[in-house]
Amino acid sequence: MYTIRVDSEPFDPNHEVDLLRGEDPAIGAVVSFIGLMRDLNEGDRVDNMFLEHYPGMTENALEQIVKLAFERWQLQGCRVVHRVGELKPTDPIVLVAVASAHRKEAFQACEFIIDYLKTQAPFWKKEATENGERWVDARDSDDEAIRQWSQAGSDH
Amino acid sequence: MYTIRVDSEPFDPNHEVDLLRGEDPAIGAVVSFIGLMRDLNEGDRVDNMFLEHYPGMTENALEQIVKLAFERWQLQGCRVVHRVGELKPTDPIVLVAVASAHRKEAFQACEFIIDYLKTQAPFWKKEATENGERWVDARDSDDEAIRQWSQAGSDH
Amino acid sequence: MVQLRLFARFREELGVDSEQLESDDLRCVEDLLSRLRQRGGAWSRLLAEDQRIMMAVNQEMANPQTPLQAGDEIALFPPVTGG
Amino acid sequence: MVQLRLFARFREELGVDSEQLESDDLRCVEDLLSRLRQRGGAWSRLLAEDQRIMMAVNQEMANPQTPLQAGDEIALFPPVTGG
Repeated sequence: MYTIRVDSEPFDPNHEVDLLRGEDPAIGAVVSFIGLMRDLNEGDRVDNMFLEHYPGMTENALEQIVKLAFERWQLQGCRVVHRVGELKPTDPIVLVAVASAHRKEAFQACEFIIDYLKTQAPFWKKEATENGERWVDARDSDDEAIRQWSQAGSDH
Repeated sequence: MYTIRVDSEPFDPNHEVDLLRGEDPAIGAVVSFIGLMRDLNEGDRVDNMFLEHYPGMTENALEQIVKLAFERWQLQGCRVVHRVGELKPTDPIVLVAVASAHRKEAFQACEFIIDYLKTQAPFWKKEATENGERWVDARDSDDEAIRQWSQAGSDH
Repeated sequence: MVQLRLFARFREELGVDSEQLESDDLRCVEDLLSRLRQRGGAWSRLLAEDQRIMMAVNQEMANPQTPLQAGDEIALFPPVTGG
Repeated sequence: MVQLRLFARFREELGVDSEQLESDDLRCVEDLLSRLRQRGGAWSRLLAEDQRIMMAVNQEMANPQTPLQAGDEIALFPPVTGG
């Protein structure tokens, strides 16, 4: 029903979407989110990035999030892949792909999973910029995104 | 900034997403929706489907919808491809892929475009089922999806 | 003259893909709908007031009050089902 | 004994990846935080009450009231920034 992977090598989001679609003719909608490394953050050029994580806990946290989504919506499949280690601009950081019979479920579950991942999964980004290395700060907007899901019920 | 295509041949959603991503290092988020032909609808097995459209108006309608999305959200790119003609189960019917710096814009714009497409673009599905041919009925839930966008402003 | 185009279930059940119509007394799409309903049979049934009908004038979505003029292309079709 | 693990900015600024600690007087995570703050320096600064600190016990998200027992793995880290 779902696959979760933490990958220290570059991965191909298209391949993951193909695996999710498989040849299951009951799937009517696939929504996918690809998070990509940008070459600019907070106004500084970013040359590369290191993604640290908490092995063991990471996989548990992602699995809990995906299970919540399966409890809340009717889904036919889900794949989450998160990159760790050294990344360069345009590299995929994360893929969340969700399959369902209908589109609304797929959209909501996909956004729910990435919103929770952003605040609940133990990953930390360190950027190498033109002005030196720095840890990326958490965003308040990510905390707000989570609150919407707990206030609004499944129709948010 | 955007590409719209009506295609009488099968198309590859992955290829469209790759073209959208290009090598632009300013893109941080790509959200894509793939609508796929299911082999079951309203309880009947569906063997194949014919998608009729209104050539000329179709492209205009899709372009208007995509332009509305660009007015409403900060987007870096968008590709919409819709299949017409004979389809078989598991074939992609439609792809909507949106690129932005941040994920919320990309999710909202992608869902907005497919919601509007569903009620405003002149396509009609005819299914060949085990019980004969039939035109697919419009869904009330698609009309409701549209109303949400006009009520809720850009934060829906 | 205006051109009428029909799509999907309307095209099939009425057996008409397109036709040219006199436009002298057609101020708006509603006038055209009234005239077509007077043909009776499938026309009056499919285009009845309680039916869901979508319409376009010159390939833009329209409504019964949309004005018409000579040379317009008017399309009538059931609710769309793409995507 | 419990095991303390530190990640990201905490690990770098404190210069500690993990350490074993006596657990006799640790009823909950807050007790551990208090003890670590008493070390002063970067410990008291990074773990001050007004700082945003995330914590996990046995690889599940926790809070200062989460109870502890011998053998637990406690992790302290700044707000996460993946995705």
